[in-house]
Amino acid sequence: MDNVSVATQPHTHEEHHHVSLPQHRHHFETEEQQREAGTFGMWLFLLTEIMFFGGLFFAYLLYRNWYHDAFVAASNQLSIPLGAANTAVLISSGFFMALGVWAAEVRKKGLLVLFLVITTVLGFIFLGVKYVEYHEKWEKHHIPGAHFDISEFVNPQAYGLKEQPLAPDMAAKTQIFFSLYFAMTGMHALHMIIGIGLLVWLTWRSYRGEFSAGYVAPIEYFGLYWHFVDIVWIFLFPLLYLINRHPGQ
Amino acid sequence: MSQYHDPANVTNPEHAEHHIISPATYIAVFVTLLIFTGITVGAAYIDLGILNPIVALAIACFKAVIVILFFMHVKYQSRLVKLTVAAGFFTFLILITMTLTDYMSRAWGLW
Amino acid sequence: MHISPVLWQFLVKWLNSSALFPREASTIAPYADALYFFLLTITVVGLILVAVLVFGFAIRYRKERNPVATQVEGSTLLEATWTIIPLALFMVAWIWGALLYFRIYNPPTNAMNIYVVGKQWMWKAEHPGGQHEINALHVPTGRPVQLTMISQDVFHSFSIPDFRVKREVIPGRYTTVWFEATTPGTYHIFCTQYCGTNHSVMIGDVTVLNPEDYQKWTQGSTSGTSLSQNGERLFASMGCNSCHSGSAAARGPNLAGVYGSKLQLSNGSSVQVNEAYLRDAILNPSQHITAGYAPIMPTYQGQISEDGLIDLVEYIKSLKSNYRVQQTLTTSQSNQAAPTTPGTVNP
Amino acid sequence: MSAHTIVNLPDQRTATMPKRNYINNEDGILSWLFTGDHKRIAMLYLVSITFFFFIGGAFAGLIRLELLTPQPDLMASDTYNKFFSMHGIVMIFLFLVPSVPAVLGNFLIPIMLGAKDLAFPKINLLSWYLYWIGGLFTLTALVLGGVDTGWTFTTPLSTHYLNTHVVTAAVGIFIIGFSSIFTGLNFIVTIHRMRAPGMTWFRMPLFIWANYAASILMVLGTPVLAISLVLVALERTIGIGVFDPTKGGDPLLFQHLFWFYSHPAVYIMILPGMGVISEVISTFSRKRVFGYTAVAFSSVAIALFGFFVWEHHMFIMGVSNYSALVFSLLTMLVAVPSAIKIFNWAFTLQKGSITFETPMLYAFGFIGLFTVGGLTGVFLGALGMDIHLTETYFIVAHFHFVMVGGMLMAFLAGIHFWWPKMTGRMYSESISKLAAIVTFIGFNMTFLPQFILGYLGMPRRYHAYPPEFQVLNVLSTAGATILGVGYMLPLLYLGWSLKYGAIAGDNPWQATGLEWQIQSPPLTENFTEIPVVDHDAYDYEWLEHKTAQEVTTVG
Ligand code: HEA
Ligand code: HEA
Ligand code: HEC
Ligand code: CUA
Ligand SMILES: [Cu+2]
Repeated sequence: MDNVSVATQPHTHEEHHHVSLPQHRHHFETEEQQREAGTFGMWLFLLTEIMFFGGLFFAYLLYRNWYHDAFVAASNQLSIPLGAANTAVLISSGFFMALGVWAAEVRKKGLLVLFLVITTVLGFIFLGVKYVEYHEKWEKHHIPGAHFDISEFVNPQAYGLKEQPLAPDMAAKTQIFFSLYFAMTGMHALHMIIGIGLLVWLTWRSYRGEFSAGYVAPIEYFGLYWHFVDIVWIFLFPLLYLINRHPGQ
Repeated sequence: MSQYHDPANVTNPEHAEHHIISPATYIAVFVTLLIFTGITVGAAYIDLGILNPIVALAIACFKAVIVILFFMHVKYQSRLVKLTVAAGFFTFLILITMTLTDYMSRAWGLW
Repeated sequence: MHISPVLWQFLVKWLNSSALFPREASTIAPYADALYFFLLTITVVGLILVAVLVFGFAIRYRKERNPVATQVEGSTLLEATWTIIPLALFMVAWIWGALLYFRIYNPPTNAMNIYVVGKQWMWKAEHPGGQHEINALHVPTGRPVQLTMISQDVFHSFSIPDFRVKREVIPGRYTTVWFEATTPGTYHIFCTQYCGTNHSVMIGDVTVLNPEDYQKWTQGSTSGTSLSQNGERLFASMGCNSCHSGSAAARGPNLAGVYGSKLQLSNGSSVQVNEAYLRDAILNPSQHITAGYAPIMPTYQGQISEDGLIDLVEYIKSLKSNYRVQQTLTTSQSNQAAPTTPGTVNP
Repeated sequence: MSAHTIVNLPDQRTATMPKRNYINNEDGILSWLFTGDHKRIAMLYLVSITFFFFIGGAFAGLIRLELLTPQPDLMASDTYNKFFSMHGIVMIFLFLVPSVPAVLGNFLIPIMLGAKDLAFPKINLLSWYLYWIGGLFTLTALVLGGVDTGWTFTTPLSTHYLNTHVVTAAVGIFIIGFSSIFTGLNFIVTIHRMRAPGMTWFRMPLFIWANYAASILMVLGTPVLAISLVLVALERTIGIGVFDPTKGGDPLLFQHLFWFYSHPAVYIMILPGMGVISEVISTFSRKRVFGYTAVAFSSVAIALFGFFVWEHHMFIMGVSNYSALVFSLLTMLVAVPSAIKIFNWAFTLQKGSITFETPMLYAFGFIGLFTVGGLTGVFLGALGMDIHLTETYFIVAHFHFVMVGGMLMAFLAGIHFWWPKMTGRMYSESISKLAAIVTFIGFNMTFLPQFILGYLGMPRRYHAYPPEFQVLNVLSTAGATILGVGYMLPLLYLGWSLKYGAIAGDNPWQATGLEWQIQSPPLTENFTEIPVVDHDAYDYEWLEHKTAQEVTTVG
């Protein structure tokens, strides 16, 4: 029994003539189809990321409204220069990633590798700064849990801060801010770490010349991911660092 | 019927040509992003009252949009991808607004 | 719902005597059952309709009788019919359900209040007169009873099936439900929200007494001090009266008559003071600062148990004047049973 | 076999299995474990979910056994609590969610679309591994001593008051969630990108539409479950306090996030089943599905509206009453598309030429039981009624009607329908019909009494109950035994058929889908040449024409 009995026409994809590259998977009819499927799939994956962070953003929105004063005071503990610098670092990293995609598209192997390396280095810088910030929180007892200490918020003068003191019950809510701070930046950092891992791998493959002969899909998809991680930070930065920078006015 | 000569069955609204964005565009976007980062930091130090978070979020949204459009190539993608992106943010909005119906109206009455 | 009263009586009797239907022991129960029968009718009619269509067609058009199928595309008219009719029925269910919901969760103003504290795994009922009960609740017939409930640990749910009422008991927040019992007897109390190991033994009995018996019961089982008396003692021993002394120079606002009033807050909004507000004002004072006062009141989070909070709330509710506050101020740590507060009503 | 069926098996004396097919294409266990073939992955899933179904079923059996008497006699309370928790977790996350999509969807979607595989075969295989990693975590939690949170993980119970293996189970579900996300993602991309020439959206079988709608829910809903479980795990491990009322967090926020996934999840659990029913009803009445577009769009409508109703699981939990009003209204709206589907299926039968093979019996069962289950859902959606019914056995009955009476019946309908395609063998029709009838009877005996129990007020998740509820509970336990037997039967005769079943041939049901036009079991690449589709779904005239032509050319 022949296994295709649907009205088949002698097939016509020769007319379209796509070069058959080694990375072309058998079940795709054309290279074009494969590429578009990949982009679309990557975007769907990013949708899940939106919803994943979405839950955290909602929690943030809710508690920010409930415990506004605590959020302001706690947020003022974060360092804007570090945050802003890190934003710039991440944006630059995204920029070089975009250039990397371009370099792959125009088949310039040297540039591609260079850009990916810069992207990776910037990613590491970002994480380094993040480490510095986390470490500061640790020393100040701002890590939620047993060692959390609210005295800085109840009695800011004693710590040389110009903040308004918070009533103890409100000050206790700063812990929620820091919980969300760590949950959100932590999830973000986790995405960065995964991203850097992938970057190293892609850099090595680029160095071997895999992506400078017209096959750019992995670079492109990874670019989407990396930019998405940027976008999350673009929102995290103002929400966490810049809530209210003029205490007492 | 059009689909006959299209082996990939890439019907039009789902299909877009591959488009290479020039580095010049990237640089322009990059500079814009940096400038707006500066603006958002600056704006945080000015007391705008209720407008502070709104301005900050507006700037963040703007930055996100240009990243999506240019760095992520959505401007040059098929309508399908554009719709997909929109659907993601739409669902996120459902999550927020529908949950807020609870939190916002809890204070209204006795309950 | 207008069912012929005779028919209704008959139906109720039949159902009550069979174990397939719960007793109707509160004024709410008939309303709930009416909706139930409406929905049941929709279900049965809907099911019969679907069954008739499916089996009717299956028999009429089985292969033996109809060897060749006739292709039909569909029909907009039919689609519209079976969109609109169920939609209309569901809308009725929605409105009816909503009316019932607001009836059950909207206590009448003259309801007597009983506090219920849920914890793993028991129910504690506290009557304003000071009667405490564990896994039991005594209520009179013919009087709306409001339950103000809170949990000390996890979510519980207070359910009296024969009254058709149920409400989640939540940590950190008062919830309320009300009923008016109609028939003396004992009925189950269940904890219906899964709350850990002994969830299924977190049960009890509500005993409905007629007013005279209830009167006897309240007198027979009082612990000696009412909730507000306990509250008064706490008020003094926690040092509340040092700020809420009622004098014009006091650092804290005068609490007499604050219950039920509308407070102006410093952030411009205003609130109606109810039990939940009072509780929150003690635990999270800085979240709603009364206009004209500084946020100096300390938080009592973690220092007072839910029972203590209930006592305090009852006490503040009972304050109609400053007389008692000033009394306690002079007697200071009053260990002796305080004299009855003027204005405290015995249930 | 009666003369009035449409079963059309080849002459068994000469019939042979196709020499080359996806099953014998490669040999060895490794060729299965590293396969990229969607059909093989589907079979891997079939075995896996069957395994977990019987684990979940064993828990159900033990639950029912304990409930035979009002006293807590068979096991300790903790044990009982762990049993229903594991029963719920295993049945939902490890059985029902992946059942139709990951088995039948995986097998059939590419073929029905005329594609050689799903868009991302490796990701498909990855999904299966993630499923198993998650499953192993769940089993580990079970072996280490179980979890007793219930499948709903309600905070603060799950975060602060239990010292069982909550984190392990949460990690397991988190991972299974990603398996489900990747399956959904793969389906969406495949449906958008891999349709054969001529396979326009409105020529797709309704099974595809239904799975498409369910996939959207998987992709957009599951991550929210993931984040809520992450927060629960963080709360337990480092105490971050987002859901902790003593720290100022709101425990209801957890429920909002949980049900934001878990309500859509119930539609993940029913939509693919509805797709199966469309195929089966159409095939055995030899008629195009009545109102094809209405059925297709109602799937999408259910998916869309499904995102707007989650709060109906929280009506008495202390949510704002005004918002409850809105969610109740939306719940009523989401029920309408299901009604539309039921009536469209009923009218598909009209003027058909109906036969009653096993899949059709299961489909009839589905229609009846889902109607009851769905309409009792409307009871729960009506605010005031929900107060009395919530957290009682009425809920238990409701969701078993929709999930077991609905989806499980649909799954069995689908398995029986596509079994000949998947294995190339036919099972015995008479015993399978018997199984269908036994399950139907057993099912009603088990779960109908629970509606009454629920209205009487018997709370769910109760290890012991007041003695007056015993009669109905005994009935229910007896029913569950029959049901259990009913579910064992297919395992036996389907297993038997693998070796001894009659050779099925390409198209034993004379069905129209593309999957029936290729050999059974299919080739690894499905189609040697990509088909060009020039007819609508369920076009029986086209099929007749085609068959006639084949006869003339062959003859
Ligand atoms: C497959 C799974 C599935 C499906 C499809 C549904 C479908 C529906 N469910 Fe259900 N539900 C669950 C699984 C499911 N549910 C589970 C697991 C729970 C409990 C979770 C837990 O707490 O553990 C639950 C709980 C649950 C609740 C919460 C109860 C509570 O906790 O208090 C509610 C409340 O509204 C509800 C409502 C509905 C409604 C309105 C539908 C609708 O979609 C149904 C629509 C269908 C129909 C309406 C039938 C067809 C209609 C007709 C044939 C028309 C008849 C004709 C006429 C009227 C003329 N469900
Ligand atoms: C897909 C979903 C699914 C399926 C198929 C089932 C199938 C069954 N379920 Fe379950 N059930 C749930 C999903 C499901 N359930 C969920 C989500 C809950 C809520 C959990 C919670 O509260 O957190 C629940 C809760 C639940 C309860 C309530 C427990 C409680 O609240 O205290 C009960 C009680 O009767 C029950 C019974 C059954 C029965 C009898 C079956 C039968 O259909 C099963 C029949 C199958 C078999 C019996 C297996 C085959 C036979 C064998 C393997 C032989 C060995 C068997 C024995 C030891 C007898 N289930
Ligand atoms: C250090 C002073 C101080 C102490 C001690 C104190 N309060 Fe207050 N309380 C205040 C002030 C000031 C306000 C008004 C500002 C505010 O709302 O926080 C207030 C407000 C309140 C209110 C809100 C009602 C209103 O009219 O504003 C309640 C109720 C209350 N207190 C109860 C108590 C109870 C009960 C205690 C003891 C357990 C207590 N207070 C102890 C100072 C105090
Ligand atoms: Cu308390 Cu269940
Ligand atoms: Cu639901």
